[in-house]
Amino acid sequence: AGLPPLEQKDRYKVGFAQMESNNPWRIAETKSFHDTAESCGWDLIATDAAGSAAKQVADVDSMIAQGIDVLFLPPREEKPLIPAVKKAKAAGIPTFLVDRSVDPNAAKPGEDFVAFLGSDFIDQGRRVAEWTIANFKGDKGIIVELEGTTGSSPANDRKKGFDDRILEDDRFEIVASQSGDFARDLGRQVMETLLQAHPDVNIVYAHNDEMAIGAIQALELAGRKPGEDVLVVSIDGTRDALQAIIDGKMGVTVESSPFFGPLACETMKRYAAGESIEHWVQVKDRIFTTDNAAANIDEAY
Amino acid sequence: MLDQNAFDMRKYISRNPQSVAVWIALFVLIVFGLLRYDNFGSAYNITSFLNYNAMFIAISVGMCFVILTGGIDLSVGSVAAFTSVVAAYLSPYGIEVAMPLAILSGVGFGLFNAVCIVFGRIPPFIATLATMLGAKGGSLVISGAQTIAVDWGSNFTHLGMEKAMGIVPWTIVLVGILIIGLWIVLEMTSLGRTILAVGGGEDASVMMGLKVNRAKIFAYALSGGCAGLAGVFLASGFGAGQPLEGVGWELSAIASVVVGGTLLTGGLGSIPATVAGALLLGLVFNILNFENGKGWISFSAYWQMVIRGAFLFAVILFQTRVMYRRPNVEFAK
Amino acid sequence: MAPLLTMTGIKKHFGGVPALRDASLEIEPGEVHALIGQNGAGKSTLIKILTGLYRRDEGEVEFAGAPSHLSSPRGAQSAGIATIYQELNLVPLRSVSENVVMGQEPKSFGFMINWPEAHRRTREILSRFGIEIDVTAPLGSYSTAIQQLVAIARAVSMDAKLVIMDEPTSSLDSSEVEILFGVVRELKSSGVSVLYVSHFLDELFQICDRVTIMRDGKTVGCREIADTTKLDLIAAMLGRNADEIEAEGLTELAGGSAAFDEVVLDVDHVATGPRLSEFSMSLHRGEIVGLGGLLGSGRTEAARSIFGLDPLTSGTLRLNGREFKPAEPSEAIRARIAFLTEDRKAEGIVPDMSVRENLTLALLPSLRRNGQIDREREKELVSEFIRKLGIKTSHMDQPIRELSGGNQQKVLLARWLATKPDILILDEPTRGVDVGAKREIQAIIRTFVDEGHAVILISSEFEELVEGANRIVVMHEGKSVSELTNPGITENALVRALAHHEDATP
Amino acid sequence: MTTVTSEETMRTDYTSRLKDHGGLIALAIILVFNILVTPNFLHTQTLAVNISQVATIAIVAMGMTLVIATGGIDLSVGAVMALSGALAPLIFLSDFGQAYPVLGLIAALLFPLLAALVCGMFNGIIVSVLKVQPIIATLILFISGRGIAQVLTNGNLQTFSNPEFSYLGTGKILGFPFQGWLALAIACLLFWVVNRTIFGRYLLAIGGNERAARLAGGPVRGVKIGAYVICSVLSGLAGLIVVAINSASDAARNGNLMELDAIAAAVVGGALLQGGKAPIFGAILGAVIIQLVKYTLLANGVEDEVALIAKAAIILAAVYIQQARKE
Ligand SMILES: Nc1ncnc2c1ncn2[C@@H]1O[C@H](COP(=O)(O)OP(=O)(O)OP(=O)(O)O)[C@@H](O)[C@H]1O
Ligand SMILES: Nc1ncnc2c1ncn2[C@@H]1O[C@H](COP(=O)(O)OP(=O)(O)OP(=O)(O)O)[C@@H](O)[C@H]1O
Ligand SMILES: [Mg+2]
Ligand SMILES: [Mg+2]
Repeated sequence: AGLPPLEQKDRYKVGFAQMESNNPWRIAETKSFHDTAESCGWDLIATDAAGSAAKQVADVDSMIAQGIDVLFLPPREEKPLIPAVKKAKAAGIPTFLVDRSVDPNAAKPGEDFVAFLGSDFIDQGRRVAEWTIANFKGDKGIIVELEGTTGSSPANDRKKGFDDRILEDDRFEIVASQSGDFARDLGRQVMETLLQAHPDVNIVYAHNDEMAIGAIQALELAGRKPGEDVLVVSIDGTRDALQAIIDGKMGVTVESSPFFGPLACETMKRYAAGESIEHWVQVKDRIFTTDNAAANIDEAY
Repeated sequence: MLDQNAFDMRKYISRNPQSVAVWIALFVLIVFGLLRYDNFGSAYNITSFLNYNAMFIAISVGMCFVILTGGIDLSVGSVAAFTSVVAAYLSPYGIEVAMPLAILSGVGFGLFNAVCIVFGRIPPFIATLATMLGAKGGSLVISGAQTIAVDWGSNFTHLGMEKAMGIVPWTIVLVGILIIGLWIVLEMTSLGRTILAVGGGEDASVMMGLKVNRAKIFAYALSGGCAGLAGVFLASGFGAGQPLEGVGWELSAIASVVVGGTLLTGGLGSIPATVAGALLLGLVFNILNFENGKGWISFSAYWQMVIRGAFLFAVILFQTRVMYRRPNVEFAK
Repeated sequence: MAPLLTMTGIKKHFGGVPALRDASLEIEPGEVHALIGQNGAGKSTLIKILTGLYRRDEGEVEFAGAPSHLSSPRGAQSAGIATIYQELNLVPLRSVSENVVMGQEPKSFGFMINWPEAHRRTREILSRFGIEIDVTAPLGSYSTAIQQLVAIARAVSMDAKLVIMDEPTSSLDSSEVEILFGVVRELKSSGVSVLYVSHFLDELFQICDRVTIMRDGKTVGCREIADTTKLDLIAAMLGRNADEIEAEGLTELAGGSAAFDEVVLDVDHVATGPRLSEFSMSLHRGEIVGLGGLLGSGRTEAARSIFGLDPLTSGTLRLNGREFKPAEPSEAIRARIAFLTEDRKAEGIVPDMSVRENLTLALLPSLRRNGQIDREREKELVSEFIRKLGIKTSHMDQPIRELSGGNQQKVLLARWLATKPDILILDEPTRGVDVGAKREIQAIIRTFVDEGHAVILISSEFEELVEGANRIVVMHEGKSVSELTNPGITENALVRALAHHEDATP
Repeated sequence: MTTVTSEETMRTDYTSRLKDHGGLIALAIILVFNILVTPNFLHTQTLAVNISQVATIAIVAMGMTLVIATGGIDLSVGAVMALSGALAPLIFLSDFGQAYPVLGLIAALLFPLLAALVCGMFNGIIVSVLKVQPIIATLILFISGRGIAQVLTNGNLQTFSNPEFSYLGTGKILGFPFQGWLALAIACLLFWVVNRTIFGRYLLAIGGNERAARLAGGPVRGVKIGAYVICSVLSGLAGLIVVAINSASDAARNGNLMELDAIAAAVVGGALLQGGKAPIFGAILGAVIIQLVKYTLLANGVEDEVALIAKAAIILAAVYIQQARKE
């Protein structure tokens, strides 16, 4: 069966089923949808699943019951959100997945949902690795990796992308890889501990900027000089991270933009107009270094 | 209320003022929803609401038994996550294999709790807290920290996604059977009465020569089994074993039980009222989602937390103040 | 005939402290056997060993002709031993029926409890005790006396070979005691043995065949009741010579009939709810006023109303002429009122705290020095009271739960005496206290009033009331209905006063 | 359980003494293990790191110990941390705070603690006046307290640079973290309160037998409210410390899951959940054990999921030893 069509009208009842709001990135993303609502003619119903994939499905259910026209869904997990996608389709609601996707073996773009708008977490990790390989000056890179929430897909993917690429180069060794739960405070605590156990570390790779900032604090508290004797690299592109890059404490952060509102609006309008949408509307993630951090800090979140 | 010759409403109310409160609150909330929102009473909303909340009802009634013995089970959420992974792995063998074995794995955690509590004399709060951590670690280990896809080809997902005779979701049917079964166990069997007696006074129950240990072991095993069933629903209804699910489920189950009028110290409580408590707390989420759809005020996630807390507060106030106090019973510590 | 039960050479230590040194006990089939001894002699401990609640360190137990190694009350029950423990051991939250039938519920289909049958059976058993109550109501909604009777009913209904009663009458009044005796005789005539522990020696002469006496964890004798006297028993319990004791004389403490003129407390038509609807009395300096009544007559509620535990719904209290409206016990305590509760376990002791901490609990505000507790003075006070009241404790920092019931009671009495109250309300002050200690407590009370204070005494023991009180206010169904004054206070008069009102209301 | 289990008080002196120090023995084992296995464990910096990390758990656990002593429990500690942590930067980053830095700093320390105090009052009143069971009573703020913090900050992370304020989390005295000294001072104070003052005596009496305490004139409500207030204020303080170390306040994460760590620490330290015991230094010991376990597993590269299982096992073992001692 084909995708449910979307008629062209002035106002749409739009559902946005956010998965959680416990980090700046998610908050920025939700805000971006709210900000877009007015200009795009949306009556936005935004729910929050508080980190539970099951509740996210229930939220989608309640939006289906309310008769939304379009669904934007950042699926908390690859597989558990498939029922939500299928139910929306069964109810004749076109769905756009945002920032994460679902298992392509079970639900297919262009068939079960219209398209996936977002970037590629594995690629983000890989790009950090490539930048590090190119820019690391020493002979031996001793890496501590701060993972995101154990078991979450960005953590798994960013680890895979980075580890696979960096270990191709035998200058590098990952001596410790522990979860900092995507949080600044935990990132700091974990870094403090790992620094004691591995004093010779000279590269820190964090799965997000928050943990990277925490790691920088830990390094400074321990009397190290982040940016000079330890290279800190990470993903997201937050304001604090760009500031750290400007201050010379951090090497690179690969952008992972949360501002999906405008892209969502544009893609939906194209779909309503009958255009066929590419299965993966890829977001062009920039890469922030000393070269461009100062220029971009004002628009960072 | 089954333990009376004839059902006497006045007596029931005066002895169970707290359970009455939950029914009233539930009724009020439903009427509010029906009047205020379109489609709130639609078949789609009702069935999907019940289908989702079947998991919480299952763990709440299991929790109710544990609380009735005067204990507590903090491990239910993690155990449900664990069993969802087990069920997902077993899904290719079909529901008839995956469900019993997954539930059994939940019972295993329950038994572990029981052993720590009954024989190791570890306070329930701590024993089940440890199991909560252990089960979470365990589910991450066996799943390799990934969600585990179920086999869509077998009949496993029918349980969570299809309806009996096309009307009632299978989960509801199962949970209904569970509720009735446990209600009978609690009200009509000596095991159930022993559980109540143990919660009402453990020393006294020992001195009365009751099978205290058996009652406690049963309660924890049951709670584990109910969490196991919730895990099966989770895997079957969402198509995946989810090691990260279940966070905070124990607290919502405890809240359901208490809102249903069960004493946390044990010895007094009811299964139907617990179910009402679970529905009541679930309904708050559903209503908040509908309220968002009104567009009148779009609650941010934070406001939702504040409102949920305030609502719990209101229900508790209602329970303690508006309805009369406790039945006239001197509480032994 | 072979004895039903023989216990020999039983030893038991609690954390190094011996509770039983060498106890033995022998019970014949179909006899009513008394077990007596001072507080802390080890009676309850011996019983708990018999029923498997405690494990013995040494000794032999033989029951019904076979060596017995019971390890749980459950095992004891199925072996044919039914027990009423000293501390109430029922579940107040659950219904009366459940408390009676639990463990042997009538079933239908083999697994479903047949509730109608259970209720019927419970009513039937209770009717033997003259109790007609709603058996579906929670047990805790009934008075201690009814709860005690329910516990007895449960034990009696168990088809046991041996029924153990550890101080069953401590919360019963005389009419209920009579009912109980009837039941004990019935048991006996059907061949059931009864082990009967009591501090009321008079009772033993009414129903027991033989008596075993314990002292300091040892069995010191076993006599035929017919061949002994009360004095003998007391002497044996105390380990002293009978003549000596007689010489000292257990002097009667009959209150004088002096004129009391200074009113310290005036209670005027006070009500706190359905259980206390109209209560009036006055209390004078130097006077002991007894509250007489049957169970549930509202005596405890009357005391609670004065102590600020239940808010008054109407009426007034006047203390030394001034209106007094305590909202909390702490206010009553500040006004120099003290209240010794009848429920030692639930409202009296803090079990895990030491004797010292329990004793000074009501006194803390006056022990404050430099923002903290004056520990020196605390210790002094405590040792003083331990000495004065003869409290048997290994040291003042022993947890109070390890003391025997009677000694716990003394600690609680000391708690209140230490606050130097003007008015002391005593609710069943000698419940569970041995004869010696009882006399001591009564003497303490007497000294206390002689010092110019006043006492309100609630007791279900008519003897105690009649001997102790200068005046008795008779209560009935939450109302104070009449008053007996000296010289008109006799047991007969009291019984008549109670019976009068009992008949007057259907 | 007293009557049924006191049986077991009967033990040889040797084993009972061993169990009296169960917590210390557990600590010793962990220390020896670390000295043998963990790289660079014997290093003052390691000590400093651990002290700085344990301080917040210890501070909250001490407050929790008081609440547990009354027979209660406080699930809202994490939420209160978030709330007070969110308020501080709001205050010193406000116009007022910028205009009068000193006043702003003082206000930024006082107001959050005041807010925490109000939370404690709220918990205490619901528990003691409305007689709601503590888990549920404190569940209210557990759910909504963090929500309030996020509403106040609009969910945003607040970052700042304020060295004076950050002293709370990064300052050092004699080479050791300021918050460690703070925790020690609080411990001494609370130890005195519990063991020497009337409040402390009533606290234990209420946990031991509330009705008896009331009949003996104990100000039951006041003391219970006091315990919850102290617990909340200490949580508020811990929230400020976390914010101070990070130079950032994250209402979503500050104090997340703290209630579990604090309860576990209190119980491992010898608190009885049914009330009546308030081992203050036990709480610190419990916090130290939990911290060291965390440190050991992290430093030795144990995976997160396995670490959870190990943590569970160690909590069980420590409490088992403690528990056996009780009876
Ligand atoms: N659980 C216990 N732990 C420690 N000591 C105990 C315990 N139970 C009893 N004892 C001690 O054992 C001794 C005997 O106590 P027991 O209760 O058997 O006395 P009793 O004869 O029943 O006295 P009473 O007439 O006051 O009830 C007492 O000294 C008491 O302190
Ligand atoms: N008819 C009744 N129904 C329910 N509860 C009762 C009844 N009578 C008494 N009680 C309860 O029993 C307790 C003791 O009763 P009360 O104080 O009225 O009698 P009392 O004369 O002091 O009796 P006691 O001799 O047992 O102390 C009270 O706390 C009350 O709640
Ligand atoms: Mg005794
Ligand atoms: Mg009374």
